[in-house]
Amino acid sequence: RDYDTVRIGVDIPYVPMEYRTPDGTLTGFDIDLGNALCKQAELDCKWVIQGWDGIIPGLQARKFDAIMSSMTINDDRKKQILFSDPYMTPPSAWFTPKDSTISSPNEESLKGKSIGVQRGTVQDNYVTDHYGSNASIKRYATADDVAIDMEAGRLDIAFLDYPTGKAALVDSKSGQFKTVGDMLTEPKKYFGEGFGIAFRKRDRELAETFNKALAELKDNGTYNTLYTKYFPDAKTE
Amino acid sequence: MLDLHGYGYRLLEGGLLTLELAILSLILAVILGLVTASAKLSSSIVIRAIAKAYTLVIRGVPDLVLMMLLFYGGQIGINMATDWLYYEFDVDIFVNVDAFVAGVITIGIIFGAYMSETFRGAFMAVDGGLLEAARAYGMRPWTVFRRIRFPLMMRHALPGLSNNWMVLLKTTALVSIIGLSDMVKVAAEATKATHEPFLFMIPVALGYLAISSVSEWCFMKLKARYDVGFGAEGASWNN
Amino acid sequence: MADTSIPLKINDLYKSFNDTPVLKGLSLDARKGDVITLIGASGSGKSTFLRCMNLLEMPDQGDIVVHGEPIKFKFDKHGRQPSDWKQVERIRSKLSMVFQNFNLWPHMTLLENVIEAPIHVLGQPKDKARANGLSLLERVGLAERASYYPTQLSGGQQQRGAIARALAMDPEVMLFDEPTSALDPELVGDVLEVMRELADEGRTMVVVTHEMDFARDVSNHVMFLHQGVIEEQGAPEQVLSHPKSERLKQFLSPRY
Amino acid sequence: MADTSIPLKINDLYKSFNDTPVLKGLSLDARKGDVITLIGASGSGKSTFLRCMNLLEMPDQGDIVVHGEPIKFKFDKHGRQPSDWKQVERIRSKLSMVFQNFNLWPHMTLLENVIEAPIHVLGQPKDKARANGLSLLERVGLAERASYYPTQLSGGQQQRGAIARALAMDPEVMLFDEPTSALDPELVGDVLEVMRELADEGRTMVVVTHEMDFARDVSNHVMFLHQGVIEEQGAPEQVLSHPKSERLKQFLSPRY
Amino acid sequence: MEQLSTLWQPLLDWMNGNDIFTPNTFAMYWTGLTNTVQLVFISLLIGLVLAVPLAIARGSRNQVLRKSIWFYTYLFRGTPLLIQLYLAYYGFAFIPGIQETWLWFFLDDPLYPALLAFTLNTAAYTTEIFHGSIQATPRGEIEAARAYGMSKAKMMRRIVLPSALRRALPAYGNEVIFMLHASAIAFVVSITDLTGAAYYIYARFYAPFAAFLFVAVLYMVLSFSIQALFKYLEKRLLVHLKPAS
Ligand SMILES: Nc1ncnc2c1ncn2[C@@H]1O[C@H](COP(=O)(O)OP(=O)(O)OP(=O)(O)O)[C@@H](O)[C@H]1O
Ligand SMILES: Nc1ncnc2c1ncn2[C@@H]1O[C@H](COP(=O)(O)OP(=O)(O)OP(=O)(O)O)[C@@H](O)[C@H]1O
Ligand SMILES: [Mg+2]
Ligand SMILES: [Mg+2]
Repeated sequence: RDYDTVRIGVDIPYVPMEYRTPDGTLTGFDIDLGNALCKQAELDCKWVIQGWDGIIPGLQARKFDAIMSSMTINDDRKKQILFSDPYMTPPSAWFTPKDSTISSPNEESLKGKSIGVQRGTVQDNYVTDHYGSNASIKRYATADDVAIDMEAGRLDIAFLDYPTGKAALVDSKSGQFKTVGDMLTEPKKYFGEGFGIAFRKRDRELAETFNKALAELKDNGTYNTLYTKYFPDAKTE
Repeated sequence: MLDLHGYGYRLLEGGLLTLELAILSLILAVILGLVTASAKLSSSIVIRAIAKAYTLVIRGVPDLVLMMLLFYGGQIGINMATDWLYYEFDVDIFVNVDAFVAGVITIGIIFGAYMSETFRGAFMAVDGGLLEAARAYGMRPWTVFRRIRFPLMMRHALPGLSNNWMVLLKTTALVSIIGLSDMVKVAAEATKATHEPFLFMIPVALGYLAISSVSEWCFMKLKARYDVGFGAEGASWNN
Repeated sequence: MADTSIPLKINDLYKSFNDTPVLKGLSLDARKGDVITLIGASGSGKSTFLRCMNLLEMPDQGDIVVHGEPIKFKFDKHGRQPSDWKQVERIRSKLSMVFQNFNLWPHMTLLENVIEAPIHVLGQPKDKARANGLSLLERVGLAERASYYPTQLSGGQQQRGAIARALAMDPEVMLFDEPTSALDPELVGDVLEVMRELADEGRTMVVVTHEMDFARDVSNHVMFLHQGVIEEQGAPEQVLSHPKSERLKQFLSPRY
Repeated sequence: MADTSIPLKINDLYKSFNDTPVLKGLSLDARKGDVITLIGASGSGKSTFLRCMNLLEMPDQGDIVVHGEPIKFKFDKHGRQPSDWKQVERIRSKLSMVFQNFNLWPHMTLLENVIEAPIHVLGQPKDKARANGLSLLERVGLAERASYYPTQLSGGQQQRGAIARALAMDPEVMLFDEPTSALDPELVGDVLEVMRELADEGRTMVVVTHEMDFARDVSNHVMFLHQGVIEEQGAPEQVLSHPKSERLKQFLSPRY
Repeated sequence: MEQLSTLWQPLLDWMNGNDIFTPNTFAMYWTGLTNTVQLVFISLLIGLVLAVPLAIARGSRNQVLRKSIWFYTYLFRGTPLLIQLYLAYYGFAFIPGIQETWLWFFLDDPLYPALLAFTLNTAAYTTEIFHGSIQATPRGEIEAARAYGMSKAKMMRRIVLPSALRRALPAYGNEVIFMLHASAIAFVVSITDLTGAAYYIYARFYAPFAAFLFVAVLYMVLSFSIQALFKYLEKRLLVHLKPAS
């Protein structure tokens, strides 16, 4: 089939990557970048809102043709679907209450602490494998739940991807939380190669079209403009 | 007035979707429940077995899984059919399973199973002599059902029906996984955008309570309607 | 060909429940104006016989002929079945039954009960059915109770209502199954009175009853059933006052 | 002081429902071994009178004295109320009632029904209650049905079971409200037979009934109620065979 | 032993060859299963015990009592369990000073707030079910009890409740299964229940249906057991509602 209209699945909200403004307009980094990519490739694109649990089945059931929803590229997923080149690599970061005594998270300092993560994320996998044996890991549905529970005093530290964590903890509860330690993008085994656009395996051609457009946007500066619009203070790339 | 950060309108829209979903699923569930309950009381072993299997399995499988199976499984099934058409006859069509329709069907099928148990009990509580009288006057089966059996059964079914409806109403929130923005989904979005977790629970709770209140009132009316002729039996144990 | 002037004719009817024979070759001729009473001990098969007449029970064998029209049967895997349910429905509407427990539909007023089948079975227009229903209720002395619900009526009133309901079908034959045995003794009289009037005006009736006075005074033919067989039958004076069989003698001796 | 040898004495009892007087000054003396029958048309107040005796209905006025112990009343915002519910419960346990619809507890077997009140009201030990219960079931001819549930029994069996249940309380007085009127005619005999035996052995009984034969043969006192008033009373032969009041004459005339 | 291991080897090979069913993930499923069963079972049990007196009081002559219990059931049946759960877990934590009291010991662990929400929710539904069947107790049964001198309390305990609770059995069976399904939201307050386990494994080893289907099978086993149990109970306890033949 040819793609007169490319339907792109996205799970909202995931601030600031993809969400709706109160009047219902879709916005966010993924959305803006996706629209720019489509324009560059001269494709007609349409966003399809889809819950995260059903997003890969939805792709395979052809309810849409691509996923652009902050999806981390990793080997397990690669078995099922085809990824574009990474379009962004968000770092993961540690968050604590302002008055926390943990200054650099490691085996030692996290011993016996409770660590909050979003269930099933790369951060979850990383923390589970590294600290699972001597800290208690609590898994939440959203970053906001992590934030409330830290405010409630049930969590000592949280490990989230930086843009999300910053939006939920640092920016919204101004002054109550801070980031500590290093931001992580390695090892690749956990943090993967960054976020990619996902396609059905047989749609190699479409993936190539997007890869080409992405390279062009990076070259002509459009990508950077967008990136600094959303992440003014995160100079990680 | 609550300051809903501008989400008030979309919440209202979500509430409307919840209501539409709930009412349509209820209608489907009631029809399925009636058919299945009748099947369970049928004299054919095969029909009975099918009805029982439906109830057993649907009540067994988690709602979420059923929703995904029907929505994606259904889509994949249809795709296979259209693919076959494409390869064999070069006819290219794509049938998109609509999320709203899938939601109504799934919730209807789930609650049809619960309804069928409620109705079965109620059917059994109807005095057989009254049906026999109808038959003895030459009424055909459908007339017996419509004029005698159904109205008499409803009286016994109403309490169970009201409980099932309350649960069904909340179950509509499930449709967010197939991409629909019901009241709960909008509230979740708003929460994440504004980072105000408790604020949006208030309109959601009030929305559900409002629907519940209206339906309690409807059930009261229905009860009065189907109690006609039976006299109100009071709380005799503590007089 | 069958005689079309005979409202109801039963020929050599058999019926078993779970291989236990309950009716063993019963025949009956109800001519126009006949009032036939069926008497017999509990379990002798009276109700079953009556219920076979309008196929509330399916007879295993035997013919049922209503106004010269025999009910058609076929055999399938469930045993003997009517081959034409439309016919059964039509014939049922000609044989109105009055039950022991009245079985008035509790969710309808008395008048609604009476006009229900005429409208939904016979297809009478509503107005006509109402007018007719009201006059029937008048006849059984319940005109001013037309809008009452069954639970608001005494047993005797309910049974008279049930009779009005049966009459509304303008039936060829009326079948009564112990119409007074669920009534308080005070109420029995009213109902029997109505039945006597029906008999007097020439209605064909088949009545299962324990009221020997009624059998004696009103009916013109008494059948005594014993274990599914007609042990004795004939004119009431003869059967009731000069019983021949031992069993009937014993049955007629005072119980308490 | 009241005479403690009289099991039940009612004095000038009044009762209204919603300001409609139903009982208008009724009195009754039940001496040891008395069998009193209450007769009267439907709605004359027989059931209400009986139900007032053990306070299932609250009389508006009048005394109830059980074995010399008068039931104590007080007035509060709900009207006249017993002042001592413990006393009421004690007295109720001495006046066992048998209902028209039997009212056996459906979730208990027959034996459990019989031993329930002796154990939980009188505080009898279980063993004793069981042994006693079984022998009572034997008496009413239901020994082998002890472990059946009420729905598995015929009406006559249920009523005999209900009588056994009443007997198990070893009551001062047994109250019967039309114990046979919900029974098919064949089953009436058994129950009346049991009641006759109870009368023969000297039980004190108050019986609401429509069975005139029973009133005549078994009871030693008949009271005829009419519109809440005792219109006539006395020995059965006198009341039933030589009625004085017009109303009683009319009531006793053959109904059909 | 030798033989045994040859028997097991294919299974072990298979388990090592895939991601979804490994000893580790099984440990996760097991945790989920025990958490779900615990939550559902305990809350149903406490809910049941609470519902009986509540149902009785719901029909009381005391206006205030009756109305306040009605309001409780209205509130808890009228709002989603999710919100109740959320408030129990996150809401209570924000009561000033609560973290210094002994209550915090219970609130700190997500299991107790979840139990609280689940219990209050099922108690509300169950109260309504029982209330309905108590109200429907045939008058005759009550009059007989009264006529034999039973006190109100005794009558309630010996006659009304045993009869009403039995009749409520089918409706209560529905409620138990509703509760099992509803418990699948426990994971939002960081409990690893069965659904939580499935989410975790699904997200980690991304496989569209395997994890969910496996958990669905576990739910089905639980639900079938419950349905079988209720069929059995109905057979045993409701014999008296059916005539002998
Ligand atoms: N549906 C049934 N299944 C099995 N046996 C039945 C059924 N209906 C009736 N019988 C049996 O058939 C026999 C005749 O019953 P029937 O009701 O006709 O007697 P009857 O003469 O009307 O008695 P009664 O005077 O008590 O009403 C009885 O032995 C009864 O047990
Ligand atoms: N709970 C009640 N509320 C109002 N009126 C009542 C009530 N119970 C009885 N009555 C009225 O009281 C009168 C006497 O009724 P009761 O039942 O005592 O009559 P009865 O002599 O037992 O009649 P039956 O022979 O029909 O049983 C009747 O008019 C009846 O309608
Ligand atoms: Mg019969
Ligand atoms: Mg009475």
